[in-house]
Amino acid sequence: MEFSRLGVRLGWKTAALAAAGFSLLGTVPAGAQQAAPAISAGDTAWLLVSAALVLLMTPGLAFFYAGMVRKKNVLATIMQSFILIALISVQWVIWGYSLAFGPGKSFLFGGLDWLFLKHMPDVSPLAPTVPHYAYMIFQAMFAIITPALICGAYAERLSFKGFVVFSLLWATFVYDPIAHLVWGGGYFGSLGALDFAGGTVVHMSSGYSALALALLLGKRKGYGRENMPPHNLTLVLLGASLLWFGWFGFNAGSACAANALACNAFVTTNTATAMAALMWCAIEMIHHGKATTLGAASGAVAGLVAITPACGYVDLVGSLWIGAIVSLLCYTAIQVKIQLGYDDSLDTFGVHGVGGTWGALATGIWALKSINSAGADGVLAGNPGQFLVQLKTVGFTAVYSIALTVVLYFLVDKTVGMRVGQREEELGLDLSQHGEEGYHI
Amino acid sequence: MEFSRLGVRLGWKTAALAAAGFSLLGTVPAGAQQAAPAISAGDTAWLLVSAALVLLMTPGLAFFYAGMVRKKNVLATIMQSFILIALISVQWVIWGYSLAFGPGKSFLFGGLDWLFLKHMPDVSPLAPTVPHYAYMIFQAMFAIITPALICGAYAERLSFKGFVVFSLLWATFVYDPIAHLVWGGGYFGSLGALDFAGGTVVHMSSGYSALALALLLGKRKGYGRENMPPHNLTLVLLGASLLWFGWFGFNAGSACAANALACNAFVTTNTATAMAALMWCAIEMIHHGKATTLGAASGAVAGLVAITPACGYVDLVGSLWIGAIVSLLCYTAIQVKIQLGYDDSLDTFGVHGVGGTWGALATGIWALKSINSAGADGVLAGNPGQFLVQLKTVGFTAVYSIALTVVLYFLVDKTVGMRVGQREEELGLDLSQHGEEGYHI
Amino acid sequence: MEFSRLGVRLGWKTAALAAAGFSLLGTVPAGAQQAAPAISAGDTAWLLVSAALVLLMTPGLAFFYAGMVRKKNVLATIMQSFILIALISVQWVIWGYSLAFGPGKSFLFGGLDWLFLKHMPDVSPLAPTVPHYAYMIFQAMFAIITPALICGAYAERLSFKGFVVFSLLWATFVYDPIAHLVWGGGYFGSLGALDFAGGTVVHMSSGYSALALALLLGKRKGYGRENMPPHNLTLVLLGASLLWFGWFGFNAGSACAANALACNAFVTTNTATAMAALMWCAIEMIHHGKATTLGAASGAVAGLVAITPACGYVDLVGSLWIGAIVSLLCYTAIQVKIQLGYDDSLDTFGVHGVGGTWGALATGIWALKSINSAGADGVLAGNPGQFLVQLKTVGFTAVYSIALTVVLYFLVDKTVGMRVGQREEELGLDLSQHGEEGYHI
Amino acid sequence: MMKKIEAIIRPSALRAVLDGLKAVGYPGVTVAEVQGHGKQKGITESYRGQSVEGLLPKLVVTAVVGDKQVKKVVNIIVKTARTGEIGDGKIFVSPVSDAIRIRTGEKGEKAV
Amino acid sequence: MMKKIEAIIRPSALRAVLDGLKAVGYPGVTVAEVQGHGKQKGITESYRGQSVEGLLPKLVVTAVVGDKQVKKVVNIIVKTARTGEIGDGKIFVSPVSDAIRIRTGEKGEKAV
Amino acid sequence: MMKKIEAIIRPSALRAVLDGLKAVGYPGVTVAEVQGHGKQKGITESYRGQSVEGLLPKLVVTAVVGDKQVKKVVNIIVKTARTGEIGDGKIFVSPVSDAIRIRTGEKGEKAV
Ligand SMILES: Nc1ncnc2c1ncn2[C@@H]1O[C@H](COP(=O)(O)OP(=O)(O)O)[C@@H](O)[C@H]1O
Ligand SMILES: Nc1ncnc2c1ncn2[C@@H]1O[C@H](COP(=O)(O)OP(=O)(O)O)[C@@H](O)[C@H]1O
Ligand SMILES: Nc1ncnc2c1ncn2[C@@H]1O[C@H](COP(=O)(O)OP(=O)(O)O)[C@@H](O)[C@H]1O
Repeated sequence: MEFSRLGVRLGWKTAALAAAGFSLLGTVPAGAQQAAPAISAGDTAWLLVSAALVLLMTPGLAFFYAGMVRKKNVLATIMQSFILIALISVQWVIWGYSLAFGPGKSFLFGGLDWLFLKHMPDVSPLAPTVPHYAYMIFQAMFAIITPALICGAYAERLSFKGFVVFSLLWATFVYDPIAHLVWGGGYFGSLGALDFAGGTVVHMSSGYSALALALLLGKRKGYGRENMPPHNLTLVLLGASLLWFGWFGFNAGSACAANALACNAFVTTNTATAMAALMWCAIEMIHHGKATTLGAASGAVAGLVAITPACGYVDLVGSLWIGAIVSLLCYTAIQVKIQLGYDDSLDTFGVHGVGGTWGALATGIWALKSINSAGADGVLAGNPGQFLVQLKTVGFTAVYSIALTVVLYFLVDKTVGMRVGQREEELGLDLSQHGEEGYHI
Repeated sequence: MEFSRLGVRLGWKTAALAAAGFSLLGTVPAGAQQAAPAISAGDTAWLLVSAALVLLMTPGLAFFYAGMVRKKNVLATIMQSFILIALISVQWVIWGYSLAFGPGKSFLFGGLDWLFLKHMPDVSPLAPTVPHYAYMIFQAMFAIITPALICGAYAERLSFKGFVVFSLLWATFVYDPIAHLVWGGGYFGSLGALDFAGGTVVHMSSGYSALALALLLGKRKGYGRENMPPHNLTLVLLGASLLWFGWFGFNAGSACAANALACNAFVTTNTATAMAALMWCAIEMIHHGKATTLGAASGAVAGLVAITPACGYVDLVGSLWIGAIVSLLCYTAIQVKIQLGYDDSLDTFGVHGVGGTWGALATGIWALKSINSAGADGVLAGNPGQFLVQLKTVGFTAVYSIALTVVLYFLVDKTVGMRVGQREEELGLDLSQHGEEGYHI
Repeated sequence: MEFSRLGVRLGWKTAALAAAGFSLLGTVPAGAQQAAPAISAGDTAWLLVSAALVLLMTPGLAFFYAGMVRKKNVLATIMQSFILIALISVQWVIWGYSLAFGPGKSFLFGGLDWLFLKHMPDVSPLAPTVPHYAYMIFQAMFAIITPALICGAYAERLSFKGFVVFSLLWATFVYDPIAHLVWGGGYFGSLGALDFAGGTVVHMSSGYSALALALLLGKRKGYGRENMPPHNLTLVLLGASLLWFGWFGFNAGSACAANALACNAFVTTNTATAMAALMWCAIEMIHHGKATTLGAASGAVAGLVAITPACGYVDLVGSLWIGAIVSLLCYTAIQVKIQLGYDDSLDTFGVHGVGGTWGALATGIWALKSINSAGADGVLAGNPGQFLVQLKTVGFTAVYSIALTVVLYFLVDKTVGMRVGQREEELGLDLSQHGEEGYHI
Repeated sequence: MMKKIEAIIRPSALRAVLDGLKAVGYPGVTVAEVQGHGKQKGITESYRGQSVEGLLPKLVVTAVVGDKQVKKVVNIIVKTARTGEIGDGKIFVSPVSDAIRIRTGEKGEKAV
Repeated sequence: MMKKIEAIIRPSALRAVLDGLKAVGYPGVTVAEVQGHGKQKGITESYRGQSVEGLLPKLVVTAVVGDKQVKKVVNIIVKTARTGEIGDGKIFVSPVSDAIRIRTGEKGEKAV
Repeated sequence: MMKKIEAIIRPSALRAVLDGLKAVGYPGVTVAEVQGHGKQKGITESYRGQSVEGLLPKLVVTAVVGDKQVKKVVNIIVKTARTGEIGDGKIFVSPVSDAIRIRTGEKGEKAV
């Protein structure tokens, strides 16, 4: 258990040294009873399955989002997620993994030593009991879904070309650096920031970028005047179900081993998610008199988001609180959005931005060293300092994501163009961007 | 292999003692070659994956059922399953697991020692090679899907509030006790009742409760006069496919280890399911001249139900028979229902009640100690006594489930109300209960 | 790693001998550090999960295909895949596995010793660290999906009865022999043909049979005159997503162990798939000005097909090339089909035939012994001989599949009949073959 | 001369209406799914707190019949589709100047 | 004056009908999915042994044209939609009193 | 006497048209999903390189009103559905000889 997120606690370089030490000197870090941990088939099986589960989350997200848009944009919405699986899979093995996790001294990037996965050691110190390829491909799936999350903010109005170029740049200049800083041996990791499976790296980075994009792009044509109800809620529920299923790989897989820590992450993930779904429904009951299916699904996703950074550091009770509170925060954020009138179409900021922020801070509140000795205690266990570390990471992630998104937006908008024309938007992206229709007579 | 369902054979207390003995005294039970089994990463990986697979079954069930109802009830039907994931996930970690598997002396319940999962030993004697949390969360998924199965009986006419209250009570007063009695160290477990993955605990309990509810609630408005064909059979087939997929976790996961017993359960599960699907189609061919897609899916689910209690005790040939016969029984039961004219809308009793009963009895016929040394021989291996044990368990489960369901029905009906009003039913539950529609222009 | 596809390299009999040697004589093959490898829980967990993943591919294929047909044939198309899961699951345990992998001396078949899985050793030399049942059921899933792939060629016009009889014969007389020849200890395996997860056995056999059937059956009524756009592309994308997800079990599972080779297969699979999806979109952009969602999905499937035989033998760079080129070949093949005017309705030949051939040959180009010591070097590593071996296997598979398909076609056509009547085709197979409709008001 | 009878009914009334028509010898009907709004207000739906006014699902059953049969057909529909609650729907009758059976080319009343 | 031509056709005939109409200069059409029942009986479906009488899927192609064009348009539809088998469908012609082009507000025959 | 007003509009105009009608007291409407083709050509779609000419999704809003209200209703629809771009759609007005409220059996103009 102690090895799983070692890098997070000790910084990548220390961890690398320690790992090297295993084989060269035979020294053992505190808490380890054995020399260099051998490759474990059980851990490898778990990490490969987890990688497959996380891969499935992106189509899950595609359906979750696609069900919410109007019929004329169903394919374009699916396509945004689907093509990102392809695009980032290639980006990651060519340069992304090297930038995020490769060795190097720069602040933002790991370096270019591992381009095309060359020169990689057989095992990563961040996952010492599995082949390096397993850890690399597991991380690839995180790199894929993160830009896909943003799709919710610009749904129904982004040009396909603009989307592709923007996403590639965003993955390289926003995701890879933040992953490096928190997980890959960078500053926030060394600082002791706790982010078990991506509250800041995944959900805040995408959530705050989504907010910036929603504001920069402006509202959808007809927003506020037309009805824009979800065109197919069975698709939304299918997506939410695949997300819940896949998220076990995301969170419990982040233990990088099939051990007690993974089990803890699995249980806290499920509990917070359940609690958040119940809370969202309860809030709706009070607010509107009726609990909705979309609300249950939204609450579940909010719960999954919030527990993501915390799942390997908090206990059951922590997960109940984190789940209960996140729905209150996200639901409120969405109502505020409706008041303010900006168009974060499918609430990427409202759910991932707000939920990710809450999760990252909540980790600083409920974390327990007794759950994860490689972690730290949080406020409730008498360590308020951890909350400050979390706050720093949260602040940096928000500011960096927004700033870079603004830059990239203008860059892409001036070159290939970001938003489609009025007629294309009216026609729908399926026809205008892809020359297809979702459903035929 | 011998450890996996140890508790079932020896009773929980004996197993606990034995397990304690492993570490304290170093004694070994017959058949075990080693001292206290260590946590195995391979087994843990398998159980966590199985838990995730079983989780996915509940959305699978949601789609299976939702495709069968009329369009105006599609969301409400999905919601019933989906919200149960949330509701029972929370119920289980707070009190359900403790009631079902906790230590205690009462007949129906394990006790309250493990409320909020406190005071649990690190490892359960029922799954000695994985962390206790893994076994607990695996069992949680069973507790979730069981009340969800009942949804088929009251589809298209139950009030959401009534449903939530009823389900929570049912989980606590029907599921938890039966799980305790059969698996958690209770009477039928000690008696030697064989139920590998839930023929009585899951399928009979839900199936007989479904029958009671169908009779108590009465027919859907228009039943018999209106056509009520499945509104979307692709959804039904999606659901059936996810069920088949997830059921490998349900059944083979119940070995609680990635061992030869799990492989046996996997193979018998697949074989019985396949055989049942073929048989259902064959019966339809004879009866109507055409095999249907809904029939193939229904047969597959019937096969999955029937093999559930047996999969870890019978061999390949047993599974072929169990699968072949279950379709005959369930198909007949459904035709009888049509004759009798009561409205078990989506045939929860016809499939889970009848199939579960058959599976439980068939286990007493085809069980082989050579497949599972912790099990017993059945009638065909010369041990008719086992059939009597099965019969007792079957009888108790049916009577207890029906009796408690009747009580809970009246309790909830008099307080929050069970059935929606005529207008709400006509309007559809999606609009009347949730203020949503599944599909929009 | 060295054991995983041992049989492929050494021929089944040698492998069996070697495996026997482990326990009898204690001898060790080069590269193995230990005596008879014990059953590994980690490897077993991985193979069981992989089997479940591959099972899910067949429903995935069902939705992929069903979304592409017209509404009136949606169920029949799903049914073809779904009922094959049932049919071949039973065929495989009764005689299929024995024919393909059983011991025996005939050229085409393994023999009948393992009918009903009797007399099987506890462990297969082809997967020495897992129970034999795990390997058997993993292979069953391959036997299921292969005939299901052919459905794309005869979609919307085959009679259900003809389909069932043809498929059963095809599985027995085409699939089982080819599996035997390449994997089960037969001629091409001994020759050193490399087919990690089924480029020839699965994709070429089905692809070339599909071509033959498309020509023998003739065009769909109205083909060329009517529009026949995909009736529901969300279903197609759901199918493609499940295929991508499940294919990790197909390819990485074929390592039969959770080891570094499995990780390599996982990564090359994902990379080639991603590359192929991108390439297909790029080609469409150039050809039509727009990338389509169907194109991205088709490219992904083409990539999955092409990397299948290669994934455990080539490195990352090889996978990038294999993926990039396959889309070019398949896209061209489909355009040629449109020109020639025959009706391979959903392009089984265009994708699986062409892509499978390319993958098998590409394996002979990019294979590296450094990736898999049980494999061989390919052309680029200075071993052009391997290409010839691949060519022989490819040639045999194509010719054998076509020849047997022609024979079986006439056999079935003269007896039960293959193609439905004109009126039934006009009415749609859902109503005419199954008496059902996919969607109801 | 002929008339087109378009009955906007509740989905749940379809079977009864069709059976009623068939019983008196008018099997020729065309049914379409529509949504509507009348005295029976649509219901307010809510998606993440954003309200949407929904229409209610209805079916339109269309039958073209000879002038003399109009009354009979309308009566049957009224009888089979009525529940007495708001939302039962409307029947509109409108003139049809010609009818052609595509299969045979027959025209006029014998084509319906 | 204008007429509304509503052709209930087999889904498989759509392309041919549309192409036929376009070839003679009538691109303005509206197509709706419906289900129907005529001489061609619906088929009996069966779900878990429970029988349901199904309707058959059809399309309604609607074109509003000037009175003088009615014959030509009807003939084209008959020609392109006919297979000669039961189920080919019907064409109904009915009077239209006015037509308005929303974009320009133009009225009457020049609006169609 | 009554008229049937059938407005073929863009899906995006639905809310505005319905609100417009309601504001002046015509809540009774029926909406159907259709596809169409007019001055605004359908777009060419491409599936694996095979081209298909697509129709564009439209909605038909049908309201039956008394003769005297026709002008007013048409004007409201024109106003609320117009964007000025090709594809705004058409309104067709046709005679209705009778209307029946199923719930009450009322006939004629008071039934609409
Ligand atoms: N004037 C109208 N024009 C077109 N459709 C109408 C009109 N009035 C009612 N409808 C249709 O009839 C349906 C039922 O109308 P409603 O007024 O609820 O019935 P009731 O006669 O019971 O008051 C509506 O949903 C709508 O589709
Ligand atoms: N009198 C009618 N009123 C409305 N629709 C009709 C009528 N008669 C036929 N139809 C429609 O036309 C379709 C084809 O009719 P059918 O009688 O099968 O054709 P055929 O002219 O070949 O006998 C039916 O499915 C139905 O939708
Ligand atoms: N003559 C017609 N008959 C039936 N429907 C028509 C006719 N002309 C147009 N339509 C319908 O109106 C829609 C809009 O027509 P279009 O010509 O694009 O509008 P406009 O040119 O007035 O902006 C079409 O998609 C079609 O559904």
